[in-house]
Amino acid sequence: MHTTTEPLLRVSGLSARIGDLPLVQEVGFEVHRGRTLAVVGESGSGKSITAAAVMGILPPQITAEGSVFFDGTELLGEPAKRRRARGGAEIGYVFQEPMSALHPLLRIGTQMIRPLRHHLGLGRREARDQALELLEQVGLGRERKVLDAYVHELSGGMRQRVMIAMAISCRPRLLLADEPTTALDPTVQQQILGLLVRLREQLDLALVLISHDLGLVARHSDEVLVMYDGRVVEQGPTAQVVDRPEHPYTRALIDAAPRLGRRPDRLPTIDGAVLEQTRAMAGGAR
Amino acid sequence: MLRQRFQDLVRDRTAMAGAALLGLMIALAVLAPLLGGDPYRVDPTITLRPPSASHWFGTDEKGRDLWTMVVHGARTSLAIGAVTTALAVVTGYVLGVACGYFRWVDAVVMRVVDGLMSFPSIVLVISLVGVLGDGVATMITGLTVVLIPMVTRVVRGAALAVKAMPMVESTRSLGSRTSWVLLRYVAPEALSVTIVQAALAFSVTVLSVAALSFLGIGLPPDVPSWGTSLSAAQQYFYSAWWIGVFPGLAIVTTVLGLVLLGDGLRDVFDPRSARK
Amino acid sequence: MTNYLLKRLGALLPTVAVPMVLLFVMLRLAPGDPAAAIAGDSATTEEIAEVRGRLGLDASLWDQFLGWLGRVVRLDFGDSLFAELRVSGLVFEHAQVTVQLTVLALTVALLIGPFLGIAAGTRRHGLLDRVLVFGSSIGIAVPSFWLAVLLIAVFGVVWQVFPVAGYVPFSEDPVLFLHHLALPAISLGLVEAATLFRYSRAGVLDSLHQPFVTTARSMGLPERMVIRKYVFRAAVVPMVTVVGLTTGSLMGGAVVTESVFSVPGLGQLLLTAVQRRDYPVIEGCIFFIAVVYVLLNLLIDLLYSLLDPRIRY
Amino acid sequence: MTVVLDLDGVGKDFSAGPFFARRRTAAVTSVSLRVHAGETVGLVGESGSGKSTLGRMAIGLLSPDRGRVTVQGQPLASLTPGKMRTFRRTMQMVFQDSSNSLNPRMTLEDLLVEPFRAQGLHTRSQRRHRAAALADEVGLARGSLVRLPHEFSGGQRQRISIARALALEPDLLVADEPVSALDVSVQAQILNLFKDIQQARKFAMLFVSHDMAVVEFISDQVAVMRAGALVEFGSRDDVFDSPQQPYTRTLLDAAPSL
Repeated sequence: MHTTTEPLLRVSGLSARIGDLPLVQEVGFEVHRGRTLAVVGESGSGKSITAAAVMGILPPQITAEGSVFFDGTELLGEPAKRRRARGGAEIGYVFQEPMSALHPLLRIGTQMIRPLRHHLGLGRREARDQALELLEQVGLGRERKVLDAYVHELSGGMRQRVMIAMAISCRPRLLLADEPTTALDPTVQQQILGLLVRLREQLDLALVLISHDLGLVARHSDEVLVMYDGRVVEQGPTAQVVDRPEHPYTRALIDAAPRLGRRPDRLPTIDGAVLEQTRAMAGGAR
Repeated sequence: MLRQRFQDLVRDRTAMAGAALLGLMIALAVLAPLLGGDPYRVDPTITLRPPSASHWFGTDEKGRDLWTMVVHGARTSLAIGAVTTALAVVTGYVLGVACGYFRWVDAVVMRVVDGLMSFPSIVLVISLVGVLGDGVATMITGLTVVLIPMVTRVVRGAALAVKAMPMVESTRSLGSRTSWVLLRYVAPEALSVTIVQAALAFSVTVLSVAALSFLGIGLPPDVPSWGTSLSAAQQYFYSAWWIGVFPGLAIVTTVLGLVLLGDGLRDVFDPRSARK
Repeated sequence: MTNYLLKRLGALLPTVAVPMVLLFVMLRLAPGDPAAAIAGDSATTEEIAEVRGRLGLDASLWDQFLGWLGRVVRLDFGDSLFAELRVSGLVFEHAQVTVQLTVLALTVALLIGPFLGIAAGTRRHGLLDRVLVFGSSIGIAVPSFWLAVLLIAVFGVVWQVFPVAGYVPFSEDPVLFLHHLALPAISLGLVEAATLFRYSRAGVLDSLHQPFVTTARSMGLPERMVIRKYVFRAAVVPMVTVVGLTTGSLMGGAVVTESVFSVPGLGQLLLTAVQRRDYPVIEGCIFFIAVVYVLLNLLIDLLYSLLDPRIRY
Repeated sequence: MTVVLDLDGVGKDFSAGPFFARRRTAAVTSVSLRVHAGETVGLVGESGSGKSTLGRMAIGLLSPDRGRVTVQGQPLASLTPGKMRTFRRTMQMVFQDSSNSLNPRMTLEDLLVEPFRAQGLHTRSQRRHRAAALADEVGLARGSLVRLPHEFSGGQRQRISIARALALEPDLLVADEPVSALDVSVQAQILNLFKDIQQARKFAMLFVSHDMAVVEFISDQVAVMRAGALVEFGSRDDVFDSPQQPYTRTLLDAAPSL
């Protein structure tokens, strides 16, 4: 199933570095509205840096180059102010740890209402109504109690729902979720991923899911991008990548994880040769 | 590991600037008998002379050479500072580690420490010296009593933090003795913050000694001291600015050196609280 | 809350008890005869015995302690050894002046320190930041009494815009009151401003890197709003403790500064008492300062619970 | 098969809540469980289920408020602190967070010698010899004996933790989420290592994890905990093929699969 329209986000030749140390090299991908791309990789693969580079929230010591083409505009090189203003209104971002990503001393309502008033120009009352509406949308119900609560008073799952409500509040077209369920229990993980996918459909969003767990995001994504050591190893439709991985690294990654119902005596591990080969194939010698 | 930290310290420009200032003052203090004249020689014929080739910093109201007074003042300040700091840091370190590890010690010692901590130290020293009577020993006692809680509290915090770390649970699960845990786990970690506290304690001592002698408390009046010189400046400042300036600069140089060195030590030895 | 307050008061009891007991013990255990020292070199045996009787030093140590404790609990510190005046009256009268000076100095410190700290923290590594950081290091190194001497020399003696010494009660003439306390308050406040500067700068720097600040930025809020509404809000909480500690060290500093400016406050009372070994007055001063400390600590706790919803008593 | 670990009605309370309205809540209500020699029991549950608390009580790092813990026939509660110290060589633990559970000032050799030193076993040269052998057993290069913990990768640090736990040749090993912080590729190696050494040494293992797939791979028996209570216990095949409790089924449904 291929859409003929222009992709909402087209990243090409994206590289990021700290000083001389490359973190991400020559990464490229596309995302269309209404579709989900999973970016998968182990720690140090550069997946989170890639997301932060798209969002424009890289720490100052990291520099990015290449192209991040979003809805007809090139974002890299855009003035910081202009870039900042796109946050929330055009691109939403869901962080890994909602506990620390939400302000501990401000009420949930206050934190949700500020962007609503800033981006959508709503009045105080309208913004509050809208915030209630959003809470309902993420499955928390129209609860004033949640708006008046502080983050430490909510459970892990509720926190992440609030975080998502905030990220979609100003009607972005692209939603980036960086390991949105890593801090949560498995049962809650599935609920949150389900919620993200449902919102993607309802709001016609383009969704990018960053994760270390291919098994987790496989059933929620249309396409997968596998990264290793800052480079793209393999990308394609999720079913194809999972069932018939072309690259030995992807294959090894899938096999190395224990899966329900398999019960092997030993797990296949990724040997050094494959990693060496992956490095070489993905981008040549350093 | 210590060597690594020491190298970091040498590379830290703030710390080195502080060390240089402090080193200068220590050199003056050590070489005072060579650099200056006799601090007890009073010459009524040359009172309140401005700085000149024979008297670099001028003379004071009793006709003593001010340069001599300043370098011997450094001797007084730094000697009292060193002894007090050493006593306070060693006691505070031992108490702090013990508090951090043994609950019953903690219960007793921390009540006292809290009581002394949350009290203006200078007032307490003044009162203690008032009760005990003047003298160098009294002053050292008073200052030590005031500084011990400061060190104890910080060391205890560090010790408690170590005790809660998984590595202590890990060594305990091997069956390690308490003495081993204290010696190899708690003590080395607590040492880092103690080093930082030492610089702080030293600077508090130097400032306190200056303040006390400025008020005419603690030190016998004929002992050369920056504070004593400055208190004379209150009367003679208009006619002899140098009495009010040079001893003050000596204090600032010493304390600034300690503050900068302390900041550097904190960056290297206690990076967590340095960011705070 | 009531429960909590009671518990806190219990925890703060050592703040009063420890210094008081320390003084009690030190006086009795100190080498030499305190009574002889107080009575002076030329005192006769009878006079020394009389002083000993007045101090209660002739009883056993345990009886002395019980008697002393009873009086302290009743807030009865007796009379000054040198004037026929109640210690409580003396302390109260002088304390008013010290409290006024402390409040003025705190105002000076609060007007300068946090403001510059925020300015420096939000412009890290800029020229302003470096200058202020260096300035604050010097500020911490300068003893407040030396600053007082310098200020007197410049503003009191050379330019003669401020009086060099003295005190006029607020009720008599508010303008003269401020005029007299201006230099003491500035010399005291400037030094503490340096401490406040350091803490508020560190607080801002710390908050700037918190994940929730990144979240606010990712929501497209302008940097000014992020700093004002998110960074400051987080940085202000730890400042409460620092301001509390500052107030404490200001009271300590006031003791010294008062002597430079001949301000008739608690510091002067204490100094005179120390020089004359007027024990009841020393005890009274320490007791008062300790009580103020306890109240200050409770106030900080209260502010904390108002500012940080995570803390509930 | 001999029973190595016998938990009999074991429970533990924790005080929680605000300063004054502090309540005691049960982290573990009352759990009975046996682990035999040569067998691995997987203890699975979500956060707050009490599985780590139970694991710590099993080797005497926490003492239970209720019930009895017996290891190799020895009730732990009756041991004096001194006896407990010596008895620790019978039961060991592998910790979750290897970056914090190793003293950063100790070299690999110090870390591997520490168990013997703690128990006063062997001579100095024998200890070093055994440390080197342990490094071999868990797949750490002998050349790295002089290195400090931060110079190792996460997987290698977990190997160090395992080697330390094995040093005293325990009869019981409790592993508390030992692979949850590791990348998939490293996790596979460590899980294999656990299987290998258990087959070689035949100790009883209580393997605590939140990951159903990991538990299925490593366990012979499976115990499912929820809110401080044991909700299901049985052989691996029984629990995974025909779970009796709806909660177990929920956990199985939530587990990622390809």
